Parts: sequence; structure tokens; C-alpha cells
Amino acid sequence: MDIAFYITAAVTLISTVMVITRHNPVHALLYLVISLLSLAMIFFLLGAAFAALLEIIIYAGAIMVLFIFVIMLLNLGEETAAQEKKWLKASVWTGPAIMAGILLFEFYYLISSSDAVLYNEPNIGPRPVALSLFREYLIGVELAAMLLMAAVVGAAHIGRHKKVVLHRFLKEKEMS
Amino acid sequence: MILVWLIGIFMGGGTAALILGQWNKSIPRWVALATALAGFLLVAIFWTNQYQMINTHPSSVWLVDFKRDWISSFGISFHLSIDGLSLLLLVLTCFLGILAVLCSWKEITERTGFYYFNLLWILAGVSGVFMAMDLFLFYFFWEVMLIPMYFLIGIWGSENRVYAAYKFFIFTQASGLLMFLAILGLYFIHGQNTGMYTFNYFELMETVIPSETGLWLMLGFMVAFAVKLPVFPFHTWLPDAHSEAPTAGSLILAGLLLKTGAYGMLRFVIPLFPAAAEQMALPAMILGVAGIVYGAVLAYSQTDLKRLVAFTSVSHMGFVLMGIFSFNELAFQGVVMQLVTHAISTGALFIMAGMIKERLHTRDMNQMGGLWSRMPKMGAVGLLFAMASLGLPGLGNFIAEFLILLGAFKASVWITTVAALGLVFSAAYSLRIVQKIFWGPQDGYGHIRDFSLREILVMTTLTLSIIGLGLYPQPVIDTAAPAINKLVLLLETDKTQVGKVTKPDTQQYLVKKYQESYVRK
Amino acid sequence: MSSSVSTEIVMLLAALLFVLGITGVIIRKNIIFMLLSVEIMLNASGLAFVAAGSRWGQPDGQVMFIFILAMAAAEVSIGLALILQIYHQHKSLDIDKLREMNG
Amino acid sequence: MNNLLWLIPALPLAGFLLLVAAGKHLSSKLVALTGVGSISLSALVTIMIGLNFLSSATDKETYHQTLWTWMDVGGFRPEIALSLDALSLVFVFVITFIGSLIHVYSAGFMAADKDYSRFFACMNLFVFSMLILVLADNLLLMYLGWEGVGLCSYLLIGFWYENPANGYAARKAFVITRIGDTAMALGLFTIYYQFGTLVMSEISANAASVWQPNTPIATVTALLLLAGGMGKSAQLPLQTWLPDAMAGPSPVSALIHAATMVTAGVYLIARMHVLFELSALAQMIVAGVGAVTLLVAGFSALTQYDIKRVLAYSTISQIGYMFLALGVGAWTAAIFHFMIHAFFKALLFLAAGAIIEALGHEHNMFKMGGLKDKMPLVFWTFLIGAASLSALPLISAGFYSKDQILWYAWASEKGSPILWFIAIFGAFITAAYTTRMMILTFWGVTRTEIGHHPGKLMTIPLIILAFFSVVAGFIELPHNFGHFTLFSDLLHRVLPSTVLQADESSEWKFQLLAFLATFGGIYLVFIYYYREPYKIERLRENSSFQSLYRFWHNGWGFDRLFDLVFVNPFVFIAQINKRDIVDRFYDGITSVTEHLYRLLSATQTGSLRWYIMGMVIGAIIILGLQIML
Amino acid sequence: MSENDFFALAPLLLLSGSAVLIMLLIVAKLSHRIIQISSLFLFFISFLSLFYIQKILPYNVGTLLVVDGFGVFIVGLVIFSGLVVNILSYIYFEEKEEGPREYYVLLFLCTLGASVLALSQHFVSLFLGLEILTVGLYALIAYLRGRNHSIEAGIKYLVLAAFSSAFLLFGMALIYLETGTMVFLQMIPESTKSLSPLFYAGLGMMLVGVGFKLAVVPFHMWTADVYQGAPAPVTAFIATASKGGVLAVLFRFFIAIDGFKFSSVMFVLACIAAASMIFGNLLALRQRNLKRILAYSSVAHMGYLLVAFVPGSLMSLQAVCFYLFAYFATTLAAFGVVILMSGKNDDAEDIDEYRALFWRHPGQACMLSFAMLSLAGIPLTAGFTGKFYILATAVQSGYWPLAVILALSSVIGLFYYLRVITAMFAGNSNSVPEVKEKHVFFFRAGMLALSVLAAMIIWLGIYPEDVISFIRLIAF
Repeated sequence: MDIAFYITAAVTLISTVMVITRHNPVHALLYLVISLLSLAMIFFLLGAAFAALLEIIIYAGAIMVLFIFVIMLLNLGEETAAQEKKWLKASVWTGPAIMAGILLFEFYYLISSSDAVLYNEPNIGPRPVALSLFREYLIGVELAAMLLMAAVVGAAHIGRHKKVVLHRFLKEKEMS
Repeated sequence: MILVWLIGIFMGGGTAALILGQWNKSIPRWVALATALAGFLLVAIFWTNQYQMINTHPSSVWLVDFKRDWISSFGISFHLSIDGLSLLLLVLTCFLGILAVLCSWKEITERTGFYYFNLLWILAGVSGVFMAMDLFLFYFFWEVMLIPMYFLIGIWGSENRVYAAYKFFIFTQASGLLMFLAILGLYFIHGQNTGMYTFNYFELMETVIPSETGLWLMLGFMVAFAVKLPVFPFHTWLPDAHSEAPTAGSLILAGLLLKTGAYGMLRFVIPLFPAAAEQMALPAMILGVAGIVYGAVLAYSQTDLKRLVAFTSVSHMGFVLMGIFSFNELAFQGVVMQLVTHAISTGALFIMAGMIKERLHTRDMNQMGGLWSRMPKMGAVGLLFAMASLGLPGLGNFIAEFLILLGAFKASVWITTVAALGLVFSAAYSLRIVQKIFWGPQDGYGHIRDFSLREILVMTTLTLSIIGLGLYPQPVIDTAAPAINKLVLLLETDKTQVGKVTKPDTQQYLVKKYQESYVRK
Repeated sequence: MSSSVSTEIVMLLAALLFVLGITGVIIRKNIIFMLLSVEIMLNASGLAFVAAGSRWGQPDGQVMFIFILAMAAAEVSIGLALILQIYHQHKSLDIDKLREMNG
Repeated sequence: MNNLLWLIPALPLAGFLLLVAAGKHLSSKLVALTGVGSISLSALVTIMIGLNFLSSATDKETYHQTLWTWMDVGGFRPEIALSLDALSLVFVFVITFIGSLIHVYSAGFMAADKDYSRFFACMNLFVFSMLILVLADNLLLMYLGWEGVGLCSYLLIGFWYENPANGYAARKAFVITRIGDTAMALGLFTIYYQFGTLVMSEISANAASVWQPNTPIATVTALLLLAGGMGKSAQLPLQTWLPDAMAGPSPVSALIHAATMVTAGVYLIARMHVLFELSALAQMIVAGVGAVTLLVAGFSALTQYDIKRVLAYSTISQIGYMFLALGVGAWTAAIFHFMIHAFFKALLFLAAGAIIEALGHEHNMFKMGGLKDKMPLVFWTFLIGAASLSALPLISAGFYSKDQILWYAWASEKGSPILWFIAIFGAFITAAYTTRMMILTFWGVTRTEIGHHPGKLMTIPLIILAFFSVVAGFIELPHNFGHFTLFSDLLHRVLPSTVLQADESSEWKFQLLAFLATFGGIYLVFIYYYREPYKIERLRENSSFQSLYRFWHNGWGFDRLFDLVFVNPFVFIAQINKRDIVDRFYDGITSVTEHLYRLLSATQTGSLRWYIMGMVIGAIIILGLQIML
Repeated sequence: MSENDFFALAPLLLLSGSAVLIMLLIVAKLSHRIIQISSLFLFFISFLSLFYIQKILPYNVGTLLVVDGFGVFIVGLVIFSGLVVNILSYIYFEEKEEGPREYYVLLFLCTLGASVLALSQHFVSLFLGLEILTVGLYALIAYLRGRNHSIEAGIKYLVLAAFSSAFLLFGMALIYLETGTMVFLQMIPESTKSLSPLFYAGLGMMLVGVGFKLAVVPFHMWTADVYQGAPAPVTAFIATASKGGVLAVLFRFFIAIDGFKFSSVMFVLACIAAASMIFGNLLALRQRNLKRILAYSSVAHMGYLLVAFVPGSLMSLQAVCFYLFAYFATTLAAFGVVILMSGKNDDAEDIDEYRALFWRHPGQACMLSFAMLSLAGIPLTAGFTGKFYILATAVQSGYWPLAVILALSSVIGLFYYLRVITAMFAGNSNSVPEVKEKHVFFFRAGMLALSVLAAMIIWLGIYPEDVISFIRLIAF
């Protein structure tokens, strides 16, 4: 079991590193999907099967598709990859990486200085989750609806493709 | 009630001027004049009525008292009360108010409504400062007088007005906030000692303060008053503010605003922190002397007339500081006299500077000279007030400076000796004024008219008052005497108990209360 | 199922992912990559919640994860809408070009 | 009678107020009438009161009148009160009498001036202040008069204000005397805290009981008062203003800078003689100051070109004699010399004024000459004054007064041979410069033509003063010339008599020596300037003599010394600090704040990645704090 | 959920209902005017409902929310802020190129989010409230999507907000891991002296998230850009409602876990407070863009609020309530003037646009002056009383250094507030010709709202007794 966990964890980490270092957005996206899938595996190992499923269906399945959709829409391909290649130089990332390292060290220090607990009763299936979701957290669910409504209204408004007033002669036709 | 009336008259008059100013430019002048006169009459009548009382019952210090709850949650009340000292300064306030209105009669032609609004509100604020017996209320008025002053300098001042206005405002605000902190400190110490949280002056006077804390709190008060007075290293706002302000602004700054600093020291610093004040006496006196000498030296080198006069104020206020911290009756009375006479003499010089500027369109003394032959009346008056500012006997300032020096001499011979140098330096700069403006060769100005009737009226009043005060200052002295005696008494029976103060455990209370009431119903 | 993996290790994994996300946000100039990195961070937080939930044997961790999902979705939808607008206006997704406002 | 006392100062004051208020609208005749009339009336009142005082008052009695309480502050209760005793009577008499004569003279002298009324106003104010000074019953009121005369002196020195030099001289006079005044004020404080009062009679009465003789505090107090006196009376080292004060009109020089104001120091010390007697050291210093001053000023007088400056130095020198007399305890002698000096020095100044005006404002003696025959009246009166000044034996009033001083310098208890020698050497020099002045002005060839002759208004005062310069000496004769002591008898009501250490019978030897000194001086100058002028020419070619001459001419370099030590540093500091160094500190704060602003606002780059970086750093710090704490 | 639950949640229900209702109105293609007026009406109803529910306070709604006096007070402020922004929005958006209707939906949702925050006592509600608010704001900030600044501000806010949300979440997860509960009151640490490292790490990361929302140093850098780029009414909303809600929940959280006794946490907060006061005031010093000035000033003001927060005494809560009240009124007044001054194409941002305003529009100039003076803490205005309250709190508990820093840094603040005022009084009365106002009705309504705000500012400055005693009554 432990072996499975460590392997999955390694896959997750490696694919995540790939995400932030790939030049081609589509490649990065695919690595992210891998990362998400392996994370789902870890959820599963932790006994959170429902979360693992949602991770795959919603995260990898829905949200990532949105990204793909935008990337395709904007036709970000080779050109972007070349650009990214130019931008992603050592001088750009060393500083931030050191900072991140420091932060990681601090995390490590703070997390490891608390007493570690082993998982003994890990299995929490969909049922308790669903129950608490619609009992205890009913208001939360309602609020999440409001959250999504805000997102929908907002995205609809902003995404609506009306054009920029570049110049009145160059005014593009309104699309939607 | 009369006290509320006074503030009310000024505020109401100011507002009326502002509103009526929308229709006509000259109505505000008359409104302001009427308001100032009304205020003056009110106070003057009150004074004459009370004068007998003051003389016959010197022990009853407080003449009239008015108290209403204001913010009772904090123990803040609208508490006005005056004694002889306040009364004198109130009379001065109203008196200078009238003059201020008169001397801006021709000078201010733009936005008269707003101008007189500001002017009268300054007067209201200053009156409030002299009357407030609640420390919060005091601070409130302390600030109220600043904003209109800021506008007065910032809108109607001369070229560099914005800079001067900022400087004035920021200096006074910064120091004022420190004072406010000290007030709060005092408030809580008192509250923790007695369980009664109040800003009432009379209650707070009884506060027992640990000596170290007392020193810090006193310094908080001191800084505000020192900046206002102004005391030597904090004086730099004053020349700028004075020289850029319109005439009435300079008049009120020099005549009233500076006085609030001295008043604050007499009213608050000493009675609230007698022990700390005594610790502070020597440094304060030294600063006073430094101010006397420094101000005088700087005054000597100025070429801008108003700046020069401003520096003389620094010098004169050095006397005030020295007098206050000499802690004896002679010096205190000298300080009171200095407050009154400096207001008149310096005010007169500023008014004169304004008149000259109106005629020559400059404040640069290098461009003046020989004006005596053109304007003998102004020359005579100018000479008189230059003499007043150097402390010529027979004029009010002499009484003041002499009493201060006499009192200070008792406290410290050597400091007084150095301070006496101020007398020599003051001669140097005062005579320089006369020399540069009225004497010397006259250059070809165009036609310059001597005093107009209005100006004669203003100047005659000032002249008569300064001479009157020089020859018979007794009314002023008598009026201030009860308050001063009380102060002296207080210093003699100075209580230097050291109290223990415990820090309250308020935060735990909040948490407990919250947790008790919410843990799972 | 039982595991001998301690919370410490899982949290460490979450922290690693989180820090990788941060690194990504800082080093990338392309807004899409920044959004992706933010998703990594949110995901790491989700992992932390799920891990904490199973450490206490409570469903709350997973519930929180679901809310995080909802939020991520909302976030991404508006974010991508904005990206579309930016691309239309600037013909580029370089975040460093978006610095007209400063001082 | 004593309730009329207030009239004496009030009349000049009334004149002043009238002139100030309505001066513009009065005709010049009315102005003159007001100016002269008020003083003359005051003089009349003085004479009335004086006669009354002499006839009816007992020895120690004073006439006293309280007008009102000036102020009353916790026991400090000075009054506006006048007090007349023998000493002040002498002064009041001199002031009003000579004052009225000079006013009459001025009516003629100033007739052409456009500021006629201002002149009389100032003169009246001066007389008023001077009267207050001498009549005051307490030191504070006296201080009022003391400063008041200073103001008038200032106004009158700078009377012709359009010339900046005059203004400068006026300021110098005021500021230097102010230094003395300040010291005096400190003296007043000391006295107040020692005696609890500033009333002079009370101080005198209590002094002996409060202070042991020669206690330091007594010395210090006396010296502070002396400093006041030195300033007003132009004694070393505060003498430099007086020669410059000659910038004022001649009547002013006569009244203020010769007859009255400059002797205020003498009055002060005489009035406070009790204090000085308690401190031998202080009194010695008084004598020393007087002695040194009389010599220094004498040498300077010897080398001046300007006739008024000669007289000014001579005044300093003569007041030096008075101080010397005060210092050796010859109180009455000092006052006597004051009175005589007032007569002849006023006379000399007025006469000099007449000459100067006649010559078209020519001050330089070397451009005068030969006036003996052209202005006989002026010549003769001037001669009488000069004789008195150089103490021509027997026939001049100056002889009697100065001889007394010389005698006491030797003979009094506190006198000494050195003082005597200086005094007699001073007499020699006095005679010398007086003669030089006479010769240069009246003999020799005419170098400048006379414009117009002085009118009656100017000559009559000259004649009256000349008369007094001769006659006044006879009211006090030494014991070997009849021993007539009218004046000192009067003053002994107030001032103690001098204690002698030498035998009176030897006095004739000293008188003889004084004769010799005087004649020696006259003879020497007569040789050098009249009979054999080539000798002086030859001397002039000598470079060391030249520099000595210049040194003396410039008043022993005191001006330059003061400029170097006090004035220049003061002006320098004032100038470089014109913009107020303290303000730089606040400017510094401002600019630091602005730098901080710029620094911080540079962090607001607008770059999102940078903002995120900021947040990360913040997170690092927050978490790091826990690790470190 | 019981009947009482619904009753207690009436304001929140009304707000969310309004959002839905407005959406329906949009679908019905009603005009801007009608939508505006009806949303105004709905805001008003929501506001009134707060008074209606008062009798059952305090009331726990499940474990997520608690409706108590303090919460209701903050919700009241938030809704009030939404109400005022709503009134002023018509005139602003009517002129703009965008269709303004969705704006109102989002405004309601944001208000809802802030209100939920103020009432939450559970991580879930905290998180959801915050996200509703934030997601709504993403859209609102970038609402004028045709404008570069708007979009730029939107993406900056979005990335940073998501970034900080991640921190917040991670922090919450750590605390959850440590305590095993997400209810504030149940996670009281056992130790009274120091926090366990995990708890501390969680708290620290939450502070990053909260700090971002409050825009305190060092998480303040976005403020100016977002304030500048967002439409003025939205800026007003960000400056007030969003900060009020976050501060409320922060307070609730700290009281619940009694975080005040942990000196290391308080030290961090005190440092943040001090740095915010100093940096905020310094950053605004010579700024010429009014919106940015207000942004930096808000950084400083959050610092002031933290000064009141740090002592954690009974007075802290009152001081924070009172100061928030004063700050809301003042900030809304200031932005109100900006909104009314803004033209079709640009917001009135540059200080120069306010030159001689006093002689052109005395009314607006007066209100802006009052607002500036109040922000500067000058007596006669609400800001002064508020600052007094804060200083009193700090001094009472002996936090002298903070009090002194507050005093001195607010002196720096004076400088730029005065500059705005000076600009308004400078120049000549006849330098700029009058522009005729459009939408007279809404302009008048806006001016009326501003007058009410100005009156509140002065009322709080002169006679704050009523408000103070009211706050004392409701704040526990």
C-alpha cells in the first residue's frame, strides 16, 4: 500500500514539475491531467473515494477541458511555445525558485514539528459525504449555488465578445 | 450660558456670513463686524460685572460654569468654565476679532463670505479652547481652530501660501495628536485608579500619576503647546505661516493662536503634572532662553518684514516659556501680561505690515525706506510699536518682560542673565525695523496715502491699549490674580505621591463573554 | 484499507504541490500558465483537506474539497473569459505587458 | 507745595502730546511757543517748588507725591510716585533751566527745518523723561525715565533720518546704552530680592542693616548699577556711542549729550551712594573707570577734526571726572561739577552749533579759523565756556568744581596719588585740547566764509549760559578762598560729606599744581599750533606719531574692537542663519519622507508577478517569525 | 432548517432572492432605469429586514452561521454600502458603453458574500462567503471589459485572489488537521501560552489570505491598481463592504479561538498594522490619482483598524465597529463624489480634475472635503471620533508604540488629504464653465445620498453618543 502511495506521489510531483516547465500549453495541460489523475489515486488511497471520482470527473474532465477549449480558441500552439522558451530563462526562475524553496522549508519545519499520526480508519465513502453535505452543510451548498451563479453571470458578461473600440474606422463587427 | 452664547455667536455669525456672501460681497463684512462687536460687548460687559467680584472675592476662582453631557459613554461632557485668566484671553480674542475684521476690510475682495466664515470660526475655536474644562472638548476646539486657519492661509495668503499652510497644519496636528495620546493616557490612568472614567479637568487634576509616566504624559502635552507657542526648536512653522497669511491671519496667529500654547501650559501642564513640570522646569527655561536669543538673532537678519516680526514672536514667546517655568507669581503675572501685550504689539506690527504691503506691494524691507516723510502717522505708530516690541518702559510689553525677568531671576539667576541679552537684541532688530522702513533715504514711490479713517481707528485703539497697559496694568493683573494665586498655591503644596497602577484584564473578559454565550445552544 | 502512511507525509506532498504551484505562478509570464499553476495550488489545498478529513475520519474534508472544486470552476470560467478579452485587446497573453497602472 | 510736584514733568508731557496730536496743524510760532513754553513753565514751577523746599523743608525731609500705583503683583508694588530732595532738586533745576534755554535757542536754530514740530515734540518728551528719571521715587519708575531718555536720544540723533549714517549712529547709541540698561535691570532684580522693594529711600535706609560692608552681593549689585551708569554716561568701555551721537542737531548735543542725559549715570550712583559705600571695591572701580575714561577721552579729544566730536570726547572726559569724584566719595564735588559742566558744556555746544550753522554745516575745525573777529559774540561766549572747561584758575566756574575733584582725589579717604596724578594729567590735556580747539576755530586765517549770523533767539541763551559759566562757580569756594559752601551744604542733606585723610592746609599746593597743569597745557598747544606750527608739521611726518594720532583719533580703536568681537560675529551669524538652520532639520524630515515615498512607490511596478512575489515574501516572513520566535 | 432559521437568515435570503429576481427582470428585457429602481428597493428591503430580525438575536443557524448583534451590525454596514453604491451606479453606468444590467445581479451577490462572511462561524461559510464576494468582484472589476485598465485590474485581482484563496484554504486545512473541526469555537487551542506549530502555520497562511483581502502590508500592492482600474462604484464597494466583511470574520475567528493571548500572532499583526499605517500613508504622499490615493489611504486605514484589533479588548470590538461605520460613510462619500464627477469615457481620477471644484460645485467639493477631513481624522468629523476610539483602545491596553505610530503616520496622511482639499480650493471661480448635468433625477438622488453621508460624517463627529451606546449594546 505504501509503495503505491509513494509511486503515485512521485508521479504527481514529476508531472506537476512538468506542468510548470513545459513551453507548449497543450503539453502542460496534459501533464496537469496526469497530475490530477494520480492525485485522484492518492485520494483513493486515503479512503476518499468520492473525492477521487470528483477529481477525475470535474477537475480532469471538465475544468481542464475549459482550458483546452480556450487554448484551441486562441490557437495557442507553436508560437506560444517559442515565446515561452524565450521567457523561461534561468535568470527568471532562480529567484522565485529559491523563495519557493524557503517557503517549502518553512512548511516542512512547521508540519513536521507536529506529531505525526497514522491513518487507521480511512474509509469515508460517498454516503457520509452526501449526508453531511445535505444536512450540516446545506446552507453551504446553497451558497455554492450562489457562487456558481456569480461565476456564470460574470463569465457571461466578460466573455461576451463585443469589441474593443480601437478606432471608429477599424471597429470590428459585434459578434454576439 | 454666556459661554455657550459666545461660541454660538461666532459660529452663527460665521455661517450667516457664508450664506449671505452668496448674494453680496460686502454683506459678510458687516455681518462679521457685527458679530465680533457683539462678542466683544458680551465679554466686556461680563468682565465689568465680574471685576468687582474678582476683587472682593479673590478666592472664588471660577466665575461661571456650564456643563452638559456630551459623549457620556466616555465620560465626555460639554463643560465650559472660565476664571480670570480665561476671561482675559477671551476679551483679547474678541478685541482682536474686531480688529481682524476691520483690517481685512479692504484686503479681502474675493470670496468674502467664506473668508469671514473662517475668521469667525477661528474665533469660536479659540474661545472654546480658552473655556473648555473637559480635556476631550479642549482637544476638539484645539483642532477646530486649525482648519479655518488652514483655509485662511491656504486661500487668501500670498505667493507661498500652500506651503505655509501645510507646514502650519502639519506641525500643529502632529504635536496635537501626541497631546491627544497623553490625554488618553491620563484618562485611563485616572479611570483605573478611581474606576471613574472621565475627561473632566477638575477630576483629572486629582489623578495620582506614577512619576515616570507623568513625565511622559506631560511631555505629550508639552509638545503640543510648545509647537503652538512656539518653543525654540519647534518654531519653524511660524515664520512661514505668519509671513504668508493675510493680515488678519497673521494678527490672529500671533495674537491668539500662540497664546493658546501658553494658556495650555498654565491651565493643563502645571496643574495636571506639577511634579513632572518641576522636573521639566530647568530644560524648559533653557529652551525659553534659547528661543529668546535665537528668535532675536534671526529677526535681525530678516529682510521680509512679516518674517521679521514673526521671529520677534519667537523671541517674545521665549519669555513666556521662561516665565511659566519660573513658577512664581511675578513671572506668571508677567506671562499673562506678555500674552496680552504681545498680542497687541505684534498684532499692530502685522497690521502695519499689511498696510505697507497694500501700498507698496512688497514685504521686502530693502525696497522700503524713508516712509516717515510720506506717512508720518504710520511712522509714529510704527515707531511706538517697535519700541513696544523692544520693551520700552511705559508700554505694556515692558511690564510683562520685567515681571517675567524679575520672577525668573528668583528661579535662576544665570538663565535670567542670559535672557536679559534678549533685551539688547530686541533693541537691535526693533530699531532695524524703524531704520529700514521709516528712516533712510526715500526712493521714488508714487503717491502713498497715509492712514485712512478706518486705519486710524484700528491703530489708535491699539496704541491706547498698549500705553494704557503700560501705565496702569492693574485691571489685567487683578483679573488674573485669583487664577495665578491658585496655581502658585498648587505648586507649593505639590503632591508627589507615587501611585501603583495595574493593567486591566479587559481582553479576557471579552473572550469569555463571547464563548459563554455562543458555545452550542 | 489501512495504510501506514502518516499525515506528515501526505501533508508534505500537499505542501510540495502547493509550493510548485507558487513557483509556477511566479515564473510564468503567460497568463494561462499562471492560471494552471493556481489550479495546482488549489488542488494541493484540496489534497490537504481530504487528508485532514481522513485523519479525523470525518466527511468534512471531502465536503470542503467539493466546495473547492466549485470555486475552482468558477474561478477558471471567469479567468478564461478574461483571458479571451486580454488576448483580444493585446494580442498577447504576456502578463508583463499588463502593467499600465503603476506608482 | 509738594502736591504740585507732578506739574514739573506733566508740563513737558503736555507739550509733547499737544505737538504730537496737532503738530501738523500748528504754525511754527505756535509750535515753538508750545515747546519752549512748556519747559519754561516747568522751570518756573521748579523754581517755585525749589524755593519753597529750600525755605521750609527740614534737613531730611523730601517732597513726595504718589500719583497712582503702577502695579501690584504679590508684594511687588511699584508706584508712580515723585520725590524731590536736594539732589533731585539740583538736577531738576539744571534740566528745566538749561532745557528752557536750549529750547529758546532751538527755536532759532531749527527755524528752517521742515520737521519743526517733531523736533520740539521729541525735545519735550526728552525733558519729561529726564525729569521722571530724577524725580522718580523708586528705581522702576526711574528706569522708565532712564529708557525714555534713551529713546529720545535715539530719535534726536537720528532726527535727520534720511541720511543712513545718522540712523546708524542713533541705533548704535541706543543699543550700547541698552547694554548698560540691561545690566542695570539685573541690578534692579537683585535689589528687589535683597530688599523687597525698589523705593530708593527705603533701600538707602535699609542697606546697612541688610548687608555687611563689602559683601560680594553688594559689590555685584553696585557694579550692575554702575554698568547702567557707564552706558548712559558714556564711560569706558561703553563710551563709543557718544562721539557718533553728534550726528544730531547741536541743541540736542547740548541738552542731551552734554548737560543732562549723559550725567544720568552720575545721578544714579549719587542716588544709590549707600550701596556703593558698602562696597569699597565697587567704589574703587567707579573711580578707576572715571580715571581711565577721562584720560582716554582726553587724548581722543586732542586729535579730532570735528569740533563737535572734540566736545563729545571732552564730555566723556568730564564725566570721567565726575565718576572719579564719585569713586573717591566726593559726592557733592561730583554733583557740583555736573552742574557747572552742564552750564559750560551746553554753552560750548550751542556756540559750536552757531558756528557750524553760520559756516554752512561745516564741522571740520581745520576748515574754520579766524572767526574771532567775524563772530565776536560767539567768540567771547565760547571763550568763557572754554575757560571753564579747561578750568582757568579763579575766573572760571570750571576751576572751582574741578579743583575740588582734584583735591579730593588726593585727599579723600578713598583717594590715592595715582588717581590724583591721572586727574591732574587729565586737566593738562583738557587745557591742551581746549586751546587747540580755540586756536583752530577762532584764530588764524579764515578758511570758510560765514553764511548768516545767529539771531537773537540763539545768542541770548549763549549770553545767559556764559554768565552762569562764570558765576556759578562762586557758590562753592574752597576753604582757602573764603570757604563758601552753599552748594555742598544743600546737598549734604542727602549726600554724606567726604572723609579726608590729608590735612586741609596742604590744599594750596595742589591748587598750585593744577594751575601749572592748566597753563602748561595751554602753553604747549599755543607753541605748537600758533606760534611755531612747523613743529606740529614735523611731528606729523613721524610715522609712529601718525599711527598714534590715528589711534587716538579713532577713539583708541574701541569701535573696531567691538565690531570685531561682538558686532561682526553677531551680524555674521545672523546672516548665515537667515534661513533658519533649524528649519533644515524639518526639511530633512520632509525629504527623507519623500525619498521613502519614491522608494515605496517604485515597488508599485504594476507587474503582477512582482505583486505575487511580495505576497510570497510576506508569507515567508509570517511563517518565519514563528520559527524564529 | 427550522422556521426560525429562515427568519434569522431573512437578510441573506432577501439578498440572494433579489439577485435571482433581477436576473429575471433582465430576461424580461426591462430598462436600466427600472432595474436600478427595483434593485434599490430590494436593497432597502434587505436593509430593513435587519431591524426586523433583531428580537431573536443572537441565533445560531446550524453550525455555519451565527446571527448576532455584531454580525448584524456589519451586515447592516455592508448592505448600506451596497445601497449607496447602487444609488450612485445608475448615473455612472448609464453613460458607459457596457450593458449595465448584470451589474446589479453581481452587486447583490457580492453583498451577499460579504454578509455571509460577517455572519460565518465556520470555515466552510467563511470560504464560501469569501468566494462569492471575490468571484462577484472579478466580474465587477472587469465589468467595463472594453477598457484596458479594467481588464488589467480584473486579471490582477483574479490571479492574486485565487492565489491568496489557495493560501487561505491550505491554512484552513492545516488548522483542520490540527483540531479536527472547522467550527471556530471548537478549535480553541489547549495551550494558553503558545500555539502548536501546525496551528500557527495554518493561522499564518490564513493571514496571507485575509491580509490580501484587507490589503494590508505586505499584501497591499494590488490595491492601487485595482482601485484605479475598477469602475468607481465597484471601487467604492471593494473599499467598504469587502473589507468590512473580512474584518468581521477575522474578529469573530480570533475571539472564538482567543487568539489575542498568543503574543507571537499578535506581534505579527501589530507589525502588519504598523507597516500598513506607515507604508499606506507614505505611498499616497505624492500620488496624483485620487483613486490611488484612496487606495493607499485604505491600506493605512486597515492598519488603524488593526491597531484597534490587536489589543483584543472589549473596547476593540466597539472601536472596530465604530471605525468601520465612520470609514464606510467617509469612503462612500469620497467615492460618491468621484462617481458623480466621472464622465463618459474616464473616471475623474486625476487631482487636477478637482481644481477649483469648490467654486464650480460647492456641494460636491464640500462633501469631498468632509470626506477627506474625516479620513484625516480632523475633529467635527466621524474620522476623528473613530480615531479617538482606536487610540483609546490602544492606550487602554498599553499599546503605546502602535498608538504613537498611528498618530505620527496619520500626520503624513494629512499631507495628501490636504492636497486634495487644497486643489479644490485653488484656482478661480470662473476658470471652468459649468457643465449641465444629465439624468437630473439620479443626479439629485446621488447628491441626496451624499448629503446624507456628509450629515452622518458630521453627526458622528459632533454627537457620536447615540452610535456609541448602540454599538455597546449590540457588541456582545
